[in-house]
Amino acid sequence: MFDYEQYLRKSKMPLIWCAGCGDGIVMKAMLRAIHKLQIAKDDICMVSGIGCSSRLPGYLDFNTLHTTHGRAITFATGIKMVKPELHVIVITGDGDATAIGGNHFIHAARRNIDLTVILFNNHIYGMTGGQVSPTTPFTKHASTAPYGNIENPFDISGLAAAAGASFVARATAYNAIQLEKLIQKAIEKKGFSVVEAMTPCPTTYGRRNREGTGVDMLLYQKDNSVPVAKANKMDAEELQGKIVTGVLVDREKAECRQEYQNLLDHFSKEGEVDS
Amino acid sequence: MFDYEQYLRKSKMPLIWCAGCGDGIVMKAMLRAIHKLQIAKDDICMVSGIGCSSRLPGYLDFNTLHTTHGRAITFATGIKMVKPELHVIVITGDGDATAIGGNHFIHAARRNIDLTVILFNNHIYGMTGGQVSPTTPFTKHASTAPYGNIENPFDISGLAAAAGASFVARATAYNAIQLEKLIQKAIEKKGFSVVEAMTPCPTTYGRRNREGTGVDMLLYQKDNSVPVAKANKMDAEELQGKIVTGVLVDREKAECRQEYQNLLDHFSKEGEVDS
Amino acid sequence: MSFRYEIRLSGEGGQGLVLAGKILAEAAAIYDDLNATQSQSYGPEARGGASRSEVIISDEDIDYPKAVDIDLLLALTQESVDKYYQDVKEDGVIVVDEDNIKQLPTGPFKVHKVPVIRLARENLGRALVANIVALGVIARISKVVSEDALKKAIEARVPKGTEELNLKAFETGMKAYSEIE
Amino acid sequence: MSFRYEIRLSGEGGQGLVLAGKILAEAAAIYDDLNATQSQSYGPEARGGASRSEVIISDEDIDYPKAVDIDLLLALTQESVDKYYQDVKEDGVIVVDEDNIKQLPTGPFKVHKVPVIRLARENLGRALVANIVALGVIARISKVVSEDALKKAIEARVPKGTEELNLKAFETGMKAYSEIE
Amino acid sequence: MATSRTRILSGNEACAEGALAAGVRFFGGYPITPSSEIAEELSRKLPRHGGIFIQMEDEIASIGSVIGASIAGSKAMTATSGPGFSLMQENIGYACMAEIPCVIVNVMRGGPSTGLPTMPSQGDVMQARWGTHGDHPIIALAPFSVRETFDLTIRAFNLTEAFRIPVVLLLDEIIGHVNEKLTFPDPEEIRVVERKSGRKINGQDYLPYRVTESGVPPMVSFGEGARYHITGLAHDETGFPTNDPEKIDQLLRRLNSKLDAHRDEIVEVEYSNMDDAEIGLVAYGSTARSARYAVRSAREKGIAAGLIRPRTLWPFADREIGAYADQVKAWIVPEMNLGQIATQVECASRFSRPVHRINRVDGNPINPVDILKKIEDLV
Amino acid sequence: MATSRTRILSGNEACAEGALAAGVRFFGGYPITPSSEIAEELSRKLPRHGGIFIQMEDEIASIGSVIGASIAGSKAMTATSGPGFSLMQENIGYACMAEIPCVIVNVMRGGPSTGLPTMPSQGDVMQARWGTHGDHPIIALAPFSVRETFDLTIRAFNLTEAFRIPVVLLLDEIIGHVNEKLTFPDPEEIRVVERKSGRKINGQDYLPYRVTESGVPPMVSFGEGARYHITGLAHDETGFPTNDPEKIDQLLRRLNSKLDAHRDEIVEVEYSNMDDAEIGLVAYGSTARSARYAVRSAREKGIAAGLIRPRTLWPFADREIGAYADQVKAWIVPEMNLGQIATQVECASRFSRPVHRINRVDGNPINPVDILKKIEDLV
Amino acid sequence: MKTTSKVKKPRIEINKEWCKGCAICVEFCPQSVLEMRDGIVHVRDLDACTACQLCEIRCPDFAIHVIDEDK
Amino acid sequence: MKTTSKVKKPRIEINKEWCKGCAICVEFCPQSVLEMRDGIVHVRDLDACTACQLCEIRCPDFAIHVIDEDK
Ligand SMILES: Cc1ncc(C[n+]2csc(CCOP(=O)(O)OP(=O)(O)O)c2C)c(N)n1
Ligand SMILES: Cc1ncc(C[n+]2csc(CCOP(=O)(O)OP(=O)(O)O)c2C)c(N)n1
Ligand code: SF4
Ligand code: SF4
Ligand code: SF4
Ligand code: SF4
Ligand code: SF4
Ligand code: SF4
Ligand SMILES: [Mg+2]
Ligand SMILES: [Mg+2]
Repeated sequence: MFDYEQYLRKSKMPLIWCAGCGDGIVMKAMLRAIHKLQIAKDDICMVSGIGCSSRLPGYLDFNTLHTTHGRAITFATGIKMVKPELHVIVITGDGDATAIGGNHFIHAARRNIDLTVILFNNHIYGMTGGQVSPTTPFTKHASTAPYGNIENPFDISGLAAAAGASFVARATAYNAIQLEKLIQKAIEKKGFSVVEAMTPCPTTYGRRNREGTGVDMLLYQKDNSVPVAKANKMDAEELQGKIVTGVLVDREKAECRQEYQNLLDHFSKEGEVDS
Repeated sequence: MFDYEQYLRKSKMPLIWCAGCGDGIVMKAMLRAIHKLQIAKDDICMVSGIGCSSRLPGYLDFNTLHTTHGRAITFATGIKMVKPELHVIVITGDGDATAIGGNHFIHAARRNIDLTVILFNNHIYGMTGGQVSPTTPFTKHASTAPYGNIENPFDISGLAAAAGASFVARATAYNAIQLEKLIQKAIEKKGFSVVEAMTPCPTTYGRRNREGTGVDMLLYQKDNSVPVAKANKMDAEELQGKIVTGVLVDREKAECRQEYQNLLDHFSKEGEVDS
Repeated sequence: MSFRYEIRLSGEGGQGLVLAGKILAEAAAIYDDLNATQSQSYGPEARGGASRSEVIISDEDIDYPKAVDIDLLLALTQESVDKYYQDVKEDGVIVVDEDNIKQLPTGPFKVHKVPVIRLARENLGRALVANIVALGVIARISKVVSEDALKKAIEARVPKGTEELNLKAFETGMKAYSEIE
Repeated sequence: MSFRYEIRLSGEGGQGLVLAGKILAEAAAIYDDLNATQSQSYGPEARGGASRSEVIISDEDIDYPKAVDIDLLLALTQESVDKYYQDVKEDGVIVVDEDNIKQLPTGPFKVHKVPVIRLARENLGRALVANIVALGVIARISKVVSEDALKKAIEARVPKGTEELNLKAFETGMKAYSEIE
Repeated sequence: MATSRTRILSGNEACAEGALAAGVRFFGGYPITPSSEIAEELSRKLPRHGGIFIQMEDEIASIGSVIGASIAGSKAMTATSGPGFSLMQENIGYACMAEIPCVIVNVMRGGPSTGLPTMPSQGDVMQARWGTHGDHPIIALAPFSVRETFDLTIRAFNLTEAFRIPVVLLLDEIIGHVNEKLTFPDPEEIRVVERKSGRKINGQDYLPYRVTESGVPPMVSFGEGARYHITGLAHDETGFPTNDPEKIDQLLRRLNSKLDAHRDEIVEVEYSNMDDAEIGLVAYGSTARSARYAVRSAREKGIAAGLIRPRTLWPFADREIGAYADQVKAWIVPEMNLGQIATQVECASRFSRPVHRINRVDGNPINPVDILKKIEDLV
Repeated sequence: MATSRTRILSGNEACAEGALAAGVRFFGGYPITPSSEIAEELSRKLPRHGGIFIQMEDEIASIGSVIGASIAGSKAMTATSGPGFSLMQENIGYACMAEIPCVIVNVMRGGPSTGLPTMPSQGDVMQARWGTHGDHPIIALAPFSVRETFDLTIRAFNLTEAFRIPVVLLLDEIIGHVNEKLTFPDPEEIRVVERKSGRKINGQDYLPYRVTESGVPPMVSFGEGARYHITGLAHDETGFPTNDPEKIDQLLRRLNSKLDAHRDEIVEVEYSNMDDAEIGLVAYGSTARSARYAVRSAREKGIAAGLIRPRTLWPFADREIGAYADQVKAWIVPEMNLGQIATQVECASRFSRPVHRINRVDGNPINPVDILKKIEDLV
Repeated sequence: MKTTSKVKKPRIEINKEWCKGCAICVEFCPQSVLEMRDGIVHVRDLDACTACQLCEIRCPDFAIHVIDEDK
Repeated sequence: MKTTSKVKKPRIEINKEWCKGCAICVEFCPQSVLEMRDGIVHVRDLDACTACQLCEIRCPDFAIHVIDEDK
């Protein structure tokens, strides 16, 4: 029996999100993961950008920081460099992380700085009313893609991997247990870790694309998820429209805060402080 | 016998670059490629950001545009969308394209917009005097990495590929003939194409890292280049410090300006113009 | 003498109050050739939709497009009536949703209770058209906009295929008001 | 009476004129306890390095850190002498590189020809130390900074391991000037 | 009578319509409340007009694409709000320096920072003037109604094409979202300025930054046969970078004096009841509606109040206001900020009379009643 | 006598040294001429002081990391020049809104746009005040020597920590690159302001935006036990977003009035020969050196010239200058821009006397001789 | 924590203030324990509940809580 | 274009204004035709030149041009 409320700022409830929005499911999975890891609330710093998903930290009893659109990772980088003992978790949307924030996302991955990014991918700009996002699938509709999206979407996880992240995973709001486990692993991992959480936005995406309610969209996730092991045996055509879930990358690489620590240790051993 | 001078703005010569800088070698390879393709000078628009390499367009008798640091691709996108008949070639440095301009780089790749990017990778910020760049190798020295770089570098080509580019290639200033051929292919390709041109900066990189003069650095390239076919048979360890050259990606994908043209054609056929 | 008539439609996001306001404004301005402005206030986020929509109707240029002295307030929730009844002018009218508003405001104004949401749900099968039912009530009370103009505006603004349903909703509203009169 | 002595070192990027200027300033300010400022002008790009380095030396606070009326101009290229000789004050001194400057300026100033680059290359084996050779010349001409201070400043500022070479360059410059005197 | 060319629409929609009427053929933008409807509207309409709509990855890319599109020959625009406007500043400076026509719409919401995303404000007026680094020319317009939004959007394009200075159209959330009647003028009645030169020019005999009498060099777009160079570095008449102090000086003074030379063509002001006004109000954007309401009410009460409404905010209507410096007894400047234009009024009137401020930064419009009260207090 | 604590160094180096003396422990930046030496110096020194140096991917990331580091408890700074400063504007507004201490150094070069990367300018003075959207408080300081750069860098940290307002340190290329003597003060002599609260606070009883008498709420860093919320949205005393007009109003007025309340602690001015001055010069940064040279020369010629040198540019020294509004016969304001501070002087002196401008935007400093000539012209 | 051997019925707590009526819990309850009524979730058949918590895990609004004292 | 059968010596043009003396052409000439003198490239042994153009292709400064009239 897990008591979520120990982590909630109850006076801020109910959540601002729409009925059927998947963000709350991801949020709960994250809380279970944090709880399993027994991290003290004081030791968590949760940083978000701007967007529906980015309103999340305000509801949680951690050190919470709601920054500017796309920049959460830069603030988080400053925090982590200064207080490496904090678990710094970044909450961000597909637009926040990969549209305006794309550069910070790939650079944090390159540095492999020890942040955990929970990326709420709902394929749309929810907060501003349903404009096309870098992850809106080809031909899908959005308020600024009234004739269907003519651009190719990012494969966020692939991008994170190519940029240098040491841990990349994907799961759906539907499979909240898998999500919880992956978030747990991501937090445990020392290095830049990304969990791409696929989450329905019935209000601005589902409705316009006739994909129904939150329930319908979760059912879609259920029917179209493929574990990575199985996906590896499928060809590109079979994978069309599928959501590949599981751990996509897990590797050891130099982590930038640790490398910096080595430098600090070197000089503090030397005792050499000049001015 | 190829007459480069037909393309030069001779009154602007000599080039601003240092003795032994590789940028001029890449520039010549590009001119040969353009010449082979018989593209009229009026039909070329060359767009650059800020940096040593980005000074290139000023020397050439095309429509040339020297923009702001990191933003060349955004200007080029506007140009290409409006005048798709122009060959839009982006000249950019590793810092320009992948540090401050990283977001535009991955998004142009995602859209697969028909631009040709010649990316001058000298592993350093040349223009500003040798600060560390996102491509400076781990442990190498720079004016802002006085104790050796503690960050992992990007694999630019891998990043471009993961972001969605339809053509990605790499060659060295040393192998200028290969470079020429790859640039030719890149220009011919409809879609976002990147040629990563490895070019020595003896002044701010070579000197500080004791890699010698331009000559020495070209010799290094000669000794450490591996064609992609061969590289595919080598393991990660063997590839350490090697430069993999050749065509890394060449694939067909929806190109965003063409997709937009389809939309325009649709409406102009319909003759439906409302206000 | 020139006139300025101020209507505030209030409730919660998703109740179609912006659309109702636009229909009112369009009826007045396009079909009745008066002047009209419609404006709204949002919650903290754009997405949530407006919870307050205001229409000013006048035979002159309209300077200030927000309500100063409300002639007619529609309130579909208790919260909205509590928040806004004080802005209603002397002799103004408040229309409240009969089922949702338990606590009626008191003051120098008239209050009408109409079960607009229930009427929409039960008589028309779609709670969604409560906003248009409300328009029917407003048409009868305010008299500044002609019923004919309102019908035309409704037809022009509602989603294709729902014109009939909405016109019926409008009639329902008018009738409901006439009954309580 | 207080004094203000203005030196401009000019040539092209890479000739070490900024370092020479800093050494002069350091000699004056740190070892001779005067005041000194050193500043430079760059070409279009930072990287190219400065082609003009100015040192102001005074026994008072130095307000304007740029040369207004030059006491001593060092010019290592024809371009630089052409560009700057007019800024030299009456009775000022111009030191030009004997080999590089074909066209000497004329005016109410003294001009000295010293083959500083050749001396550096031939006597010392390193064209790079021409800047320090020039300092030797300047030391003898200007007299505002003591030779001793300059030697200390050279030792402190040049790359480790090259102190001796540079001190020799300095001596070479002083001697060269004494010979032409 | 209502004609088919009469519709109810919002300021944001009217802005999109005005842009189309002015001949916009490129929109590059990034969504942000309360401006997004402009993008949404143009995403629907531009493809039908043979124009380009592209949603870029951020605001920096948006303004970059707009400048590129303009260089390639399109009338081009973007629309944003405070946070995005801040991000655009570097490239707005580029457009000033390279003299690339473009229109930037800022639908103002409460600031600073994320502030009040859905609430009106007039807090970016000074930023519109000074947001980018270095001395630079800028034009800013502020409409007060849906109809005027349509008109001033056309005017914004005309001014930017005529003077090669970026034009900032400052709406506020109220104007962006208010719905009112707009009767579209006949297309023939609309004056549209086209780029001075769009002809094929032979080879290199085009001097892109020629010093002309008007101060504005004629502009040839890329791909029209005049192969030339554009840079954000200080440049000479040929467009190539220069370090020659004289040429730099010439460039920067010419850039900044384009505004002076054409000031009277650019500055537009509307006067209401100013002839005998003793209390002078200065207001713009939606606040001017509250002010006009208050002035009318005051007049009904026999108080000699009047309103000066600058439609052009930058360059500032200093002479127009200064002309009343001695006539009025006091000024009132209501603004949804902490007094940005009030300070300009003080300067314009050289402190001859007290300038009273009515400021609101709580996300609410200024109520005409509050203005009226202030007027009454002053008499 | 020269001591071992006396060295020749540049303004940029002195800035790095001042920052270290003030206790900086985080630098996040992106190289740009003419500021890069500050980063280079700190990349060498910070690891030796147990501090963090990180080169970020761009200027937006730089200021973001600085704000994050400050929230985590470090004194934090960045350094840039015009183009980078423009890019930082959005997040500078965030720091204003969320009241996060930080120091932003802008070593000014010629603008607008890429402009004159290696040449001096004072073109970003108005931008420092108004560059971000929305009304916001800001402090800007402008040193005129290497020594003062050291001192004012320390002061910048002290002010930002004391008032939770971002401080912009405006150097110009000349000050950044001039080398001169600096005698380091004894560390004990240096006054260093520490964050009001750094103690572990229990649970939730911390009201992060409490309205205090000073207007400045005490700041607890993240990770110190007071788990609270920071946002760039308008917020109440608890730090959570609010739509309550009263609370919004309270917040925004408090933010902006912190400056008024502490103005006299912040504004610093140096006077030279003003007592009997008939010609009043106002100058700052490196231009003040030309001005002082000219004033001394004028005095030698028996002309009663004087100089007011604001060390603090924002808030502006309006009262200090206004105090001489009637004494002087004329003002002269030399600036390496087109007259940004001159306009402030006009307002401060309420147009009582003519303000003569000497402006240079060609990449060259203002020659004292030109100023002297102007002084002589005026007598 | 003590465990008792008695098999108690699970308790389902619903927070009506927080529930937004999205019906996700209803859809994904394998035992059809829940139903929607007046736009809010209600317990239809507590006996069928196995305390599997699938409803709770997927409720986005922290509005349903299944307490199984055996666990 | 006409081709003639006479075998002419290639011509090597050096632009002294543009040459920066980087010695790249010298290093990569397979026939050691070139040499550095006074910081600028000079032709040492024209007879050895095969007009392979490897010098020209790598000269970053457009400063060396090999004209082979047979080609
Ligand atoms: C600089 C800036 N540009 C634009 C915006 C407007 N904006 C707020 S949230 C958002 C996108 C949100 O999309 P996403 O990150 O996917 O989050 P979601 O709402 O879908 O969870 C945008 C464009 C802003 N606040 N700041
Ligand atoms: C906004 C902005 N930030 C920083 C700079 C300074 N700057 C100019 S070029 C450059 C980096 C150049 O590196 P790269 O792109 O690799 O080109 P290279 O000089 O090495 O060819 C930087 C940081 C600038 N001009 N504008
Ligand atoms: S708009 Fe979409 S993402 Fe935002 S709260 Fe509603 S459902 Fe969730
Ligand atoms: S600094 Fe490096 S990149 Fe720049 S011109 Fe010199 S060698 Fe080339
Ligand atoms: S615990 Fe399981 S069985 Fe019980 S109501 Fe929830 S989902 Fe249904
Ligand atoms: S899932 Fe939660 S919010 Fe949705 S209906 Fe069930 S209890 Fe209510
Ligand atoms: S053409 Fe070939 S052989 Fe002749 S000089 Fe050049 S590199 Fe040497
Ligand atoms: S490669 Fe070119 S620049 Fe270098 S030495 Fe040879 S000719 Fe001169
Ligand atoms: Mg999203
Ligand atoms: Mg580089």
